[in-house]
Amino acid sequence: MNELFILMKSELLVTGLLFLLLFIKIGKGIKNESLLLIIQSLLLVNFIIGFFFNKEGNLFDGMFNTNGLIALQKSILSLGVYLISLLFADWFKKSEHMAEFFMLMLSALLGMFFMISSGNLLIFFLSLEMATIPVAAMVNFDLDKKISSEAAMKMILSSAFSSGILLFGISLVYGVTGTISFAAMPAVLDGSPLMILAFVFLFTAFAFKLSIVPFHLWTADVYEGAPFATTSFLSVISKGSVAFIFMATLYKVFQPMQDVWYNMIMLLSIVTMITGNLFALRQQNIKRFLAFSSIAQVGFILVGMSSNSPAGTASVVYFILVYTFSNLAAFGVAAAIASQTGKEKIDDYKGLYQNNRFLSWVLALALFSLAGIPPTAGFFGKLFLITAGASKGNYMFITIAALNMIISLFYYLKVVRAVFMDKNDFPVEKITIQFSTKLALIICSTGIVLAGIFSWIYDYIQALS
Amino acid sequence: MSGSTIIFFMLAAFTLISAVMAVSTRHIFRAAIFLLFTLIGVAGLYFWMQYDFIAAVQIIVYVGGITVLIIFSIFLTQQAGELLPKQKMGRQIFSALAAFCGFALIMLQVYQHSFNQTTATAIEPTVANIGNRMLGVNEGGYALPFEVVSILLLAALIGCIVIAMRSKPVTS
Amino acid sequence: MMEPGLYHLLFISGALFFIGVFGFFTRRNLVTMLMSIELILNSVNLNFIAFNKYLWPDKMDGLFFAIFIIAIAAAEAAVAIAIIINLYRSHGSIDVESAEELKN
Amino acid sequence: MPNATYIALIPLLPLAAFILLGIFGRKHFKNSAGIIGTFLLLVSTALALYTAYGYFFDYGKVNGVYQKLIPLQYNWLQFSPGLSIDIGILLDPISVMMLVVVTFISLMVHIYSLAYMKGEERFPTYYAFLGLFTFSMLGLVVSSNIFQMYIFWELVGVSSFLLIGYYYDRPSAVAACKKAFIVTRFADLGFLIGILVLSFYSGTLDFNTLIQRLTSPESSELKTAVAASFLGVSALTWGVVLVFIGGAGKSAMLPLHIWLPDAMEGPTPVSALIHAATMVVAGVFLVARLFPVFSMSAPALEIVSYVGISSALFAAIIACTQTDIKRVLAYSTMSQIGFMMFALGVSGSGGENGLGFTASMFHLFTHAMFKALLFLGAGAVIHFIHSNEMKDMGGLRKYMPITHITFLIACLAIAGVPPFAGFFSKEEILLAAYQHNSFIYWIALITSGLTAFYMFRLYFNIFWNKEHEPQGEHHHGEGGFAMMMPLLLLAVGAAAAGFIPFGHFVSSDGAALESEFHFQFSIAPVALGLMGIFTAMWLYKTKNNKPDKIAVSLNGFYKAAYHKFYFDELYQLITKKIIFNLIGRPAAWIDKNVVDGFVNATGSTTQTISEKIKGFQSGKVQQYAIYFLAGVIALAVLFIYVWK
Repeated sequence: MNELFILMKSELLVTGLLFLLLFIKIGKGIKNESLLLIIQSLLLVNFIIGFFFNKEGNLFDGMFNTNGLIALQKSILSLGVYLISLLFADWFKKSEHMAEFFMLMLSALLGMFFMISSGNLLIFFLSLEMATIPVAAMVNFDLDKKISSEAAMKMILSSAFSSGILLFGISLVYGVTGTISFAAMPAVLDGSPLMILAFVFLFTAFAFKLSIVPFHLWTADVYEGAPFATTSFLSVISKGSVAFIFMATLYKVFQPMQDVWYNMIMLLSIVTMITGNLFALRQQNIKRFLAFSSIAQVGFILVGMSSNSPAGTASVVYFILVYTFSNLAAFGVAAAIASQTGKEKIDDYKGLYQNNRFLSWVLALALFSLAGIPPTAGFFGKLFLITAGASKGNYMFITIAALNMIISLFYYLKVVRAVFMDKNDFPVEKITIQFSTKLALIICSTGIVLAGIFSWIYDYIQALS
Repeated sequence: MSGSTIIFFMLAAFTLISAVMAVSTRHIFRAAIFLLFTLIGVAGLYFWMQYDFIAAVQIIVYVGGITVLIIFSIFLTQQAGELLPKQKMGRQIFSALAAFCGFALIMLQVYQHSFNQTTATAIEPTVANIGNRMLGVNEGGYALPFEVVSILLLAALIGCIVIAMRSKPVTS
Repeated sequence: MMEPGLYHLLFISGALFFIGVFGFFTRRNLVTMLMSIELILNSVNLNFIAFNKYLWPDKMDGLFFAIFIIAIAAAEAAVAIAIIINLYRSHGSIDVESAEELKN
Repeated sequence: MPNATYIALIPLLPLAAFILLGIFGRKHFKNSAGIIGTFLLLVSTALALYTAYGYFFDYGKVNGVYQKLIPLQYNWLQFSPGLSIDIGILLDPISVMMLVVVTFISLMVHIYSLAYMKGEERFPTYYAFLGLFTFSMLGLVVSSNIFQMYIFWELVGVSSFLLIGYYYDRPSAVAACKKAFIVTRFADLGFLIGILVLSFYSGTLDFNTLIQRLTSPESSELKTAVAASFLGVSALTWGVVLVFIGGAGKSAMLPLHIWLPDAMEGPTPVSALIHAATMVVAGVFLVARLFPVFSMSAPALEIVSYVGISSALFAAIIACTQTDIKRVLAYSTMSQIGFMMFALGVSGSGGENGLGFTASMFHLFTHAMFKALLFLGAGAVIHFIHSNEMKDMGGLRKYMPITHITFLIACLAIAGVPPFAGFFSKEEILLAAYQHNSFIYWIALITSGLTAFYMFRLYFNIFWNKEHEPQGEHHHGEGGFAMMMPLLLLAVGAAAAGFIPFGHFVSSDGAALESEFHFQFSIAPVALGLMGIFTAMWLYKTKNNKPDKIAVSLNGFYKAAYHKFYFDELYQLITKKIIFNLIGRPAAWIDKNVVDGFVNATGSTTQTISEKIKGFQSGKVQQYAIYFLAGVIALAVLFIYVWK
């Protein structure tokens, strides 16, 4: 029994937090400000505990697995959630249902934890739903905005459709192999056409959650309509967690079918990068812009994932860590501007530098990192992905990926240019930033700079993978 | 042809025809009722396979829960007697084509596949067996998913309450 | 005609699945779209039970999967209906084409 | 052994300047930023000279051969047991020479800018960027690991981007820095893939190991790299050619040179730094660094030499026609870098064969001196006249005597008149070309005659020609001591650097190379050079209409050259043609005259395509689901039936 508490410590802790919040909410009488402070400190504790008492093992007849790498992945997600709680303080304090928002976010996080640890298709499916359904509700949290409910509708319907396809795939896998356990599966995968069909069905559920083209169409609409806190949760935490389990599934469970999935990933990675870039070029709304840029980033993650090696695992985990910092910083700046001025258009960002030096620099740093310009960590992240992908010797693929990296420069630089160089008669006025937001932006910027320079971070990830 | 076979084909026909009606009728109430019939038909198929427990769950949760929920939401959002809007013809044809292609592909693969089969002794799907496994933590136990689902339902509940409980009027 | 068995059930579930998919593509009312989703989930359940009965009766994985799918379907339907009702209140309609503001 | 701390301080001091001035400059060092930056660089220069002295005269030479020393190595990222990215310092003759060149030129620029940039609003930022630029270049030259070099290579790109775009309120400066950045990044992509290919076959990223594994005839790595082929060319050749593309981009070789002339938008001292010692020579340095590997692949060397010679000739012809003095100098840089490149291309490795290598490095060294001098001199002239155009100048010899004399020395040096520095290095290059490939030799000879002509055209137009008419405004003279001192120091260098027995220090295999003088051999280049000078004198010394007449009689050719051989236009034409066929809407494109055609056209193509495909994102959730299902079916069919 003791082992259960150690192996499932993150899950139990998050569940505990969830119920604590529930009781606080029922008890009432706490102001948003103090409640937010409590939540932030609890999330920090949650993040820190992720680094202690890590042990390898499994529970419930292999339904639940954990090891050092999985614990690290959970820590990255916890860090992201902690940063979100800091970044959007302004919006949280105004929100009527802050406690509920965090409850939903924590249950989604719990779902992601179970998903990363899952050792069986059933628990995987349940936790995937658990990481989706509360998020759909979170999308609807700008209750007095029409686009918010439209986005929530699109999200819940698309994801329900996608789970339908996923379930059909799982049922076929079950029919062909007779097992739903990840551990038993590689031995019984036969690579028959029906199995490939089932695999494609299964694959598209991951593709849907990761916004791989052509399963990405919901992404931009939902990102635009959702509140910033939800958007950043979706684009960072949700994507990260699915990328982790996707990689684990491909490498461990579908290892015997690697020829099939390598080609599939290569094809979709190319399509995804190109489409993401093309759409990002023409966006005016900052959220849509970041949505498409994150689609292009996912194309890159697939490059590293295609390598099917420990180096691939390490590069993907490292990239997601860097991506967490960069994307959250970008969303944080955009949210700070939007919450005080209501401006979400890139044209409105012209001349931002005149009145908001700090925000401009953080945004520039984040965008440079997303564009993969050295010496930011984003450069190293992309570099490791490419190096890992190149180990397969498919240089055509790598060249296309690298070319896309350059195309992406166009639109990232476009925003940076708007911020620093373009003239604007009515630039965004001086924005007062909440202390906690500032703290989170500083953490993100530091992360962007230091994660590239401190080689031990990558070494640590590599040692685990 | 044995009686069991006849029952099977009747159930199958009943289910599929109701399903087709449920997605094609332009009266929303009729659609809901046909959905109900489909669900009952599926429950009938479970009975036919002698999976009584799942058939019962199907009837209780689906027929008693989800369909009622759907009918309630129809009450809340629809003026009675109004016909559902028609979809564009192009979309209808294209959708039918896509669905048919998918169906053909799957059936082709399924019929070409020779499924493996277990040789071990079967476990009877009795309520006792199901109950023991549902809360078991050892091999073949499903305690963990059970707990996960319970938290998921809690989260769904919270989400529903917040969204449905809106106080301020919509601004834009 | 032979004794009904696995392949017949798979045919029914496949047909049910794509009837649901067709409904999801063509129905403009959000509630009816949700009904189509329920059809899809039911077809999957049928698959699981059929596989469990005819191929792998030694364990009850398929059966339990079906039970949990029903639970998930309920949760999903509840949240979806909450969202639809909220959409109805803000848009005054539950036609899917009334909510197409987010695009491009 | 050398002391690693001193050597590490050479790049780190400019970095310190960058950090100090970048963070605190605007508040605390508003006026003293220049002094601080210059002082730190002075220390760094002293250390570089000390290191060079130690290396060349004390510990560097063992049994008559200069060793490759690694005084510092820090294991930074370990990919796998054999493959790691290290941060280290590699000392060999070329890196030590580059240390001296970079610090010295940068110091001159620092001192010069004290006066030149005085009163600029972002003065501390300017010095911070200069520090970063110097740091990146120094880090590049001492890199012990090909990957470390790549990182610094990118940093050089970023810092040049910052410096070229220093006047960020000028739209042309913004366009220029964007162009420079994006064009060089396209080239860097080649470098990166080249690194991946080379490291894949050699299994290492460390320069010494990589060179050793890919050059010793019995190594298995070399055999696999030569045996593996792609499109009929061996992997080794692919690797080095891709690396060369990176070098060609930074060094502005044909056809990746389009960024260089526009890069003049930066402050003039920055141009001096970019052209003389840092960015553009990085490409030459890269080829020189990997030269042993290049010399294993004959086709690669051939590419290097032909790209080099064609850039040299092409740029020299264009330079004859430009009227903006900074542009003339920019094209002359491109031409001279072309000389260095083809000198490497015609060289062999080891012993007497390595003459081209030595000559190339020698030319890099002397060129740094006189090119920095030319740019700083031009800066003084521009400072005085407030214009870049030749037509606004003339008769300045009386008003700016020091600038005049130093500029003349630099012109004589670049024209290859004995006994100035350029004569010696150019002669070695020509000799190497003569021994190897007579076709290249003849072209190079013609180019060196052209060089003399366009340089003296510049010289006479600035300092002679018509009389200068002071326009009433008060003249601040030539600029103070801070501006003249670098000119004088560099003039000494440009005059005397040729007498250094360069072959004793730098050669392809570390052993001393005796350079011989062939009196008869130098007759032809010197005569051609003098001929160029006298032609320029005849045409431009006094105001007359001879040039116009010639221009008229050579109308077509002159015009073509004036428009840079329609190169930008060609780029546009090609891209437009492609877009044509793709989209089929020709009319809208034809009259749109975009200056930086290639970059913009690519941008607008993607823009157009992205406009076309927006229909996918229709906002209709059912349509999304249809695409979803279509994707599922397509993937399934593809992988079940087609792509097994």
